[in-house]
Amino acid sequence: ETKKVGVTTGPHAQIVEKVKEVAATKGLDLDVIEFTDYVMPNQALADGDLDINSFQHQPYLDNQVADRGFDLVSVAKSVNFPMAGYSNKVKSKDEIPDGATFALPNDPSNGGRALLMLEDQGLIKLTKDIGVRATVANVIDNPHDYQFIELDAAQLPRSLDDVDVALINTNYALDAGLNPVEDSLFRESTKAPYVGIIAVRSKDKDAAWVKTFVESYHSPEVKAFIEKQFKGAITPTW
Amino acid sequence: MSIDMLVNLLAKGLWQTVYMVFVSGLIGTAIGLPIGVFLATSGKGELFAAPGWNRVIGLIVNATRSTPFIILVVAIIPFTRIIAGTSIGTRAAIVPLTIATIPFVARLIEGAIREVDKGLVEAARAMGATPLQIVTKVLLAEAMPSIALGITLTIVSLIGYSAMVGAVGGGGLGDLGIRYGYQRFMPEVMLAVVVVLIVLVQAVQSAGDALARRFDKRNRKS
Amino acid sequence: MSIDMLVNLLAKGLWQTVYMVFVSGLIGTAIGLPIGVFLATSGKGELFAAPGWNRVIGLIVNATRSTPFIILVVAIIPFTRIIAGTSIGTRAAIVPLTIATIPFVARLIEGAIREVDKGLVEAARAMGATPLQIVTKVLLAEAMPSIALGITLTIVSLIGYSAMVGAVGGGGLGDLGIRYGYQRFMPEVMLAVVVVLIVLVQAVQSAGDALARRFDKRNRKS
Amino acid sequence: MANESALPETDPMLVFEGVTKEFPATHKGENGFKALNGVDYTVPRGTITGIIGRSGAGKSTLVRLVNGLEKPTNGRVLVDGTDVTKLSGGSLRTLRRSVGMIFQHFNLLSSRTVFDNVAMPLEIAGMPAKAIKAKIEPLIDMVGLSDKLDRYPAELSGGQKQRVGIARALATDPKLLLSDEATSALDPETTQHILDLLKTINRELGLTVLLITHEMEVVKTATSRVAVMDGGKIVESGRTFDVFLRPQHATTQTLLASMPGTGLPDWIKRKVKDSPAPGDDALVRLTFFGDTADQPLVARLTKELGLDVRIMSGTVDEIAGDPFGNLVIAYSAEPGVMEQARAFFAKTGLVAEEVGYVD
Amino acid sequence: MANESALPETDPMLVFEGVTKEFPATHKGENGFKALNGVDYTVPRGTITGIIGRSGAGKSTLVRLVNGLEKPTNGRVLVDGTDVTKLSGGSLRTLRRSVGMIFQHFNLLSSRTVFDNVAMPLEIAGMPAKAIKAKIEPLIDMVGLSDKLDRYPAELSGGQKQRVGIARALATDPKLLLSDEATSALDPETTQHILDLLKTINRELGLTVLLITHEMEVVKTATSRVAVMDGGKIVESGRTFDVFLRPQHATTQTLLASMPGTGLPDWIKRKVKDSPAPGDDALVRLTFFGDTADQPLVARLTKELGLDVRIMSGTVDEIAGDPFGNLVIAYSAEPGVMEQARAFFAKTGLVAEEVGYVD
Ligand SMILES: Nc1ncnc2c1ncn2[C@@H]1O[C@H](COP(=O)(O)OP(=O)(O)OP(=O)(O)O)[C@@H](O)[C@H]1O
Ligand SMILES: Nc1ncnc2c1ncn2[C@@H]1O[C@H](COP(=O)(O)OP(=O)(O)OP(=O)(O)O)[C@@H](O)[C@H]1O
Ligand code: MET
Ligand SMILES: [Mg+2]
Ligand SMILES: [Mg+2]
Repeated sequence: ETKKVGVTTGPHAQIVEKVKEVAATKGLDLDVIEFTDYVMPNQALADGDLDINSFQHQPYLDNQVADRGFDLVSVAKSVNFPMAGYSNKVKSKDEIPDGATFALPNDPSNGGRALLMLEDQGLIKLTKDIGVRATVANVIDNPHDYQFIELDAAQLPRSLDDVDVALINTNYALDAGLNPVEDSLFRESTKAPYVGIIAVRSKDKDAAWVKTFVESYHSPEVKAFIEKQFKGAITPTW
Repeated sequence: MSIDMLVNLLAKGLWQTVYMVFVSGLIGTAIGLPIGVFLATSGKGELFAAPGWNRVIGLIVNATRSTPFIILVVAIIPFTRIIAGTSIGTRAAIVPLTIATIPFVARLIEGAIREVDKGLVEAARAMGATPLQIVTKVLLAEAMPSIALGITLTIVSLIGYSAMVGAVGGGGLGDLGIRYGYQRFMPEVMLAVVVVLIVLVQAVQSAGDALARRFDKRNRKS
Repeated sequence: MSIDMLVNLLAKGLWQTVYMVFVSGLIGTAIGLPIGVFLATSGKGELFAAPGWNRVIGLIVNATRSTPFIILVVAIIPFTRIIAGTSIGTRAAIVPLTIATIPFVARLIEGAIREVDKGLVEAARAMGATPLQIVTKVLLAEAMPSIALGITLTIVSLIGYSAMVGAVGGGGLGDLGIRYGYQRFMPEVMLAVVVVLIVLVQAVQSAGDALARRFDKRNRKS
Repeated sequence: MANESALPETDPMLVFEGVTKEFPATHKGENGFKALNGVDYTVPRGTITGIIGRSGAGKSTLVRLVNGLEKPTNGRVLVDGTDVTKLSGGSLRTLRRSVGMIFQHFNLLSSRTVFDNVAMPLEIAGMPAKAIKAKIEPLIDMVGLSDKLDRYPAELSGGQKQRVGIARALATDPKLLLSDEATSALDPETTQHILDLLKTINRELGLTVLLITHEMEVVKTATSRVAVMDGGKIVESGRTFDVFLRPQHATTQTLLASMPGTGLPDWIKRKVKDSPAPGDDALVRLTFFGDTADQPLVARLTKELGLDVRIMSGTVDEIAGDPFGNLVIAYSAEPGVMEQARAFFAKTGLVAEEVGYVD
Repeated sequence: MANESALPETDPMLVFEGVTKEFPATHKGENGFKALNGVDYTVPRGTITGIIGRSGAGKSTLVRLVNGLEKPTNGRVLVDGTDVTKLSGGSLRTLRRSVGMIFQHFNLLSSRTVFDNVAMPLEIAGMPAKAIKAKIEPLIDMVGLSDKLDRYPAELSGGQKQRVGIARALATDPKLLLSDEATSALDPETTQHILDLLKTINRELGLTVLLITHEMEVVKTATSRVAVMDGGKIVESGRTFDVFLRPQHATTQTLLASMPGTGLPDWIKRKVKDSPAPGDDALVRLTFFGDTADQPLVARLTKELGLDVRIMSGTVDEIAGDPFGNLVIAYSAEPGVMEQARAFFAKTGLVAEEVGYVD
C-alpha cells in the first residue's frame, strides 16, 4: 500500500523523507510530494489527491477548514518550528529605532505568527483576538511608527541588509547560516500554539495506516535525525 | 549534498522539465496555432472576417494571459483532474502549463501570420483556394521561419514558467533550483540547475534558429 | 473585507503594477531593442556580421531567459541594491523585472527584424546608408507593426510576471490576488483582481493592436 | 482574328457593366480615389483582348474585379454569364478555378520551388501528385525553366519569376486568362515565345485572354481587339487593327505615337516646316492596308507621276495578322505635283495626309 | 551620340575586368550556378549604355556588382578608377552615394510615403529637410507623381511605384545611374518621358547611365552603346547603331528579330519560296543609313530601272539618333532585272540582300 504525503519544501520534506524510511520497515510505502505553496497541500488532501500531509500548524488548518470547508483533521503533532527576529543593524531589541522597517513573511500563517510575536514582545498591538489571521492591516497601535514589509519567507534572510529587523522561520535562518539562539534579537515564546501537525481527511483519522505513519513519525530514528540535522532549531514534540 | 545525489536530482528534474515542456509545448501549440491563425485572419475585412468572434476570442486569450499562474492553477483544478486524473504532480502540472501556453503561442502565431505578404493570399484566392488551403499552403507555409522562432520563444518561456509548478508538486529543474538553491540556501545546487537550464535553453534556441533558417527560402543571394 | 479597503488595495496594486510594468517595460525595451537588432543582423554574412559576438550575446540572452525568475531575483540582489538602493520593495522589483524583460524583448525584436524584406536593406545599402541608418530607417521602420505587437506581448507577459515580485515585497495586482485572494481565501478579492487585470491587459492589447495597424502601411487595398 | 470572325460577337465571355471602384480616403476629410469611373465593356469569348493605358489608368484594378479579388463600388461584372459581384464561398471558388491570373508583381510563394509554385493551383483543385507532375513538367518546359524546377523564387531572375507566374496561371487550363503585364520583364524572344504559347492555347482550346500590356508590339502581334483606358474609363475600343490604324482618342494616339514608324523621327521633326520654300518637298503620310498593302504603290507613284519619292520614315508590317503600312514620303511641293498626287491617292484609295514640308 | 563622339573613349566610367560570379549550390553535391562567366567590358563616361540579353543572362547580377551589393567571385570592377571589390565601410558608402540605382523590383519602403521614399537617399546623405523638399518636389513632378506625394507604395499602381524608384535614384544627382528595367512597367508615353529625362540629365550633367532593358525600342532611342549578354558573358557590344544595323551574334540577331521591320512579317513568310517560278518577284532586303538614308533610292530604282517595286515590309526610322532604314522590297525576278538591280545597288552603296521569292 502506497500513500501520498504532502509536504512543503524544507524541513518538513526532509523529515518526512526520514519518516518514509522508517515506515517502509513497517510495511507502509510513502510517496512524498513536495509543494512550494501552502494552499495546495490541503486542497489536494481534501480532494483525495493526497492521503496525508505534514506542513502546517493547527491555527492554519483551522483557518483553512473555516474558510474553505475542508473536511480535514489533525491526527498528531509533528515538530515545533519557532520563529525569531534578527537584525544586521541593531544588537538588541531596545536599540530598534522608531520608524524601523520590519520584514515579515508574506504567507498568511507565518505572517500572522510574526505579528503576534511582535505583539508578544510589546512592540505593537493587534485587533483583539485576531489570532493567526492577523495581517498588517490589523496593527491598531504602532507607537514606534514601525514599517512593515512582507516578503517571501525564504527571502527574509537575504533582506537583512535592507531592513532593520527580519522575522525569520528557523529553518530558513539555519540554512542561511544564522544561529537562532545566538544571533536573534528575540524568539517566539515556547507557549505559542504553532506546533506542527499531521493532517488527514476526517474519514481516515482512525485508519490503520495513519497509525503506522504517526508511529513512524514519532520514532526514535526520526527524533535523532531531527536533532542531528537541525541542532535544536526545530524540536520534536514527542 | 553528494555529487551522486545532485546528479540524480538533476537527472530527474531535467526529465520532468523536458516532459512537461514537451507535452505542454506540443499541445499548447496544437491548440494555440489555430487560435492564432483565427486572431490574425478574422479581423474586419479579412479572410475569415468575424470581428465579433475575433473580439471574444481575443478577450479570452487576454483573460488567460492576465491571470497570475498560481491563480490559474487553482481555478482550473476540476478541469485538471478530469484531464490528468489528479491535480498534483508532474502530469497534472502539464494542464495549467498548457493552458498558459495556448494564448502565448496564439499571439505569437498571430504576429507571424500578419507579416505574410497579402499579395500571396490574393494569388491563392485567385486560384480558388479554400480558406483552409490559404491557411495551410500560404499563411503557415510562408510564416514558417517566423513561427519556428515563435515556438522557440514559447518553449524557452515554458522552461522558465515550469519553475512555478512547484506549487502543485510538479517538480522539474526550475522547482529543484528554487527548493534547494533558493529555499534551502544551497548555492551549488542553484548553480548546477542554472547551468543545466542554460544548456537546455541553448540547445532549444539553436535548434529553433536552425529550423527557422532552414525554412527561410527568401534570401539565397550570397 | 470592506469595499473601501478593497478599492484601496486594488488602487494601490494597480498603481504598483503599472509603475513596475511601465518602468521595466520601458527600460527593458530600450536595452532589449538594440540587442535584438544586433542578434538579427550579426549572423554570418549579415549587415553587422560578427558571428562570434552573435553567439556570445545569444548565449547571455539565453542564460538570462533560462534562469527561473525567483533565482534571478536572488542572484542579482547585489546589483539590485546598487541600482535601487535596496533589494526589496516595488522599486527594487523593477530591477529583476527589467533584467528578465531585456532578453525577451530582444528575441521578439530579432524575429520582427528578420522578417524585413532584404531587398529594402539592399536599396538602402545602394544609397550608401550607414549601418545605423539602415537599422533606423529600414529595419526598425519596416518592422514597426511587428515590433508593436512584440512589445504588446512583452507588456502583457510582464503584467503576469510581476505577480511573482511579491517575493521581494514588490506588491502589485498579481501579488494582491495571490496573497489575499488565493492564500487568504478571499474569492471576492481574487475576482476583483482578475477583473482589473483583464481590463488592464485588454487595454494594453487593444492599444498595441491599434498601434500595429497604424504603423502598417502595406495593405491599403479595400 | 480567325477566332473572332468565326465566333459570333454576341457570345460574351466577360462583361463589365457600369463598373466603378473607389478606394477609401486615407486621411479624414480627404476624398476617396476613383480608380474606375464607369466602365462598360464586353470581351467576346475566344478572343485575345488587349488593355492599354497610361500608368495609373486603372488597368490592374479592372482585372482584379474579374475574379472578385476586389469588389466594385458600383456595377456588375459578368464572367461567362455569372455576376461575380454576387458570388461568394464555394461558387466564387469554382469560378476562380476556371480563371487564370498572372500578377504584375508575380506573387510567387517564397517557400515553394518553381515546381511547387506551378503545382499550387492544381493542388488546390485537388489533383493527385502524379497527375500534377505529368501536367506541369511540360508546361515548365514550355516557359523555358526545366533547369530551374527545384529552385526557389529568390534564386531566379526577374524574367524567370515572371515565367513561373505564367506557367502557374496556365496550369489549370483556365477558360479565361487575366494577364497583368505578363511579359514586361521578358526579352523579346521569350516574349514572342510566350505570346505564341498563348495564341496556340487560344486557338486550340478557345482560351479567352485579357492582356494588360504596355508593349504596343505585344498588342499588335497578339491581340485581336483592344481597349484603351484613361482615368478609370475605357475611352476607345475595337478591333486592334482598326484602333491601331485610326486611333481616335488622344490617349490612344499618344500611346501609339511611340510605335516605330508612327510618329516622325526626331531628325525629320527638326526639319519640318509649315509652309514650303521654293524647291522644298512635301511630307505626306501614307497609310495602306488591306488591298493597298501589297501593291507597288510607291513605285507607281514614282513612275506614273515621275516623282522622286523619298521614303523618310515609316513601317510596313502587319497588325493582328493583317498587312499594314505607314510611310512618310517626300516629294516635290510644287502645287501642280501635289495636285496630281492627290488625284493619284484618290484613285487608288490610298489614305494620304500632308503633314508638312522639308527641304 | 553627341556625347560619345565628344568624349574620348579612353575615359572609362566603369570597367569590368574578368568578372565571374558563382552562386553557391543549394544542395550538397550540386554545382554552384555561374551567373557571370568572365565579363570584360568598359562603359565610357557620359554615355547611356544599354545592356540587353535573354531573361536569366546575368544582367541584374552584373549591375549589382557595380555598387558592391554583390561581390564578384573573381575579377575587378572599377568605378571611376576605384576598384569596388576592394572598398568597404566609409569609402564604399561614399562611392554608393554617387551611384544611383533603380531596382527591377522597385524595393520601395512600405512604411514611407512617395515623398519620403524619394527623400531617403538625401536623408542618408545628411541633407536638411528644407533642402530635401526643394530638391525633391520638382523631381517627383517630373515623373508625374505630384498628386501622389503623400501616398504609400501600397496605394500606387505598378508603374507609379516604378517611377518612385526612378525619382529616388536620381535624387542625389549621381554620376552613374544603374537602371534595371526602369521602364518595364511604364506605358510608352511615360517611358518616353522618363527616357527624355535621362537623356537630358545625361546631356546636361554628364550622367553615365547603364540601362538594362528588354525593350529594343528603348535601346534604340535612348542609348549610344549597347552590350549583349548571353549565358553570363558579353557576346557582342559596340555603338548601338552598329550593333542594331549589323548584329553579329546569334543572340543579338534573335533579340533584334522582333524589332518591327527587321524580320519578315508572317504573311510574307508564309509565301516566301527558295526559287522563282516564272512571273515571280524577288524579295530583297535593303538597309540604308548615313548618306543613303534620306535619298529617294526606291524612287530612283523605280525610275531608272523601270521596275514596279513593291514595299513589302520594313522600317525607316532612326537608331540612336541616326537615320536608318530597313526595307524588304519586291520586284521582277527575271535574271536580267536582278542583274541590273545589283549593279544599281553597287553603284549607290546600298546594302542589299536577296532573301527569296514571292509570287
Ligand atoms: N488601395 C489603393 N488606395 C488608393 N488608391 C489606389 C489603390 N490602389 C490603386 N490606387 C490608385 O488607382 C489608380 C489605378 O491603379 P491601377 O493599379 O489599376 O493602375 P494601372 O492602370 O494598373 O497602372 P500601371 O500600368 O502603372 O500598373 C492609380 O492611380 C492608383 O494610385
Ligand atoms: N541567389 C541565386 N542563387 C542561384 N542562382 C541565382 C541566384 N541569383 C540569380 N541566379 C541565377 O543567375 C542567373 C542570372 O540572373 P540575373 O538576375 O542576373 O538575370 P537577368 O539577366 O537579370 O534576367 P532577367 O532579365 O530575367 O531579369 C539566372 O539564371 C538566375 O537563376
Ligand atoms: N513552515 C511553516 C511553519 O510551520 C508552515 C506554516 S503553515 C502553512 O512554520
Ligand atoms: Mg497595373
Ligand atoms: Mg534581371
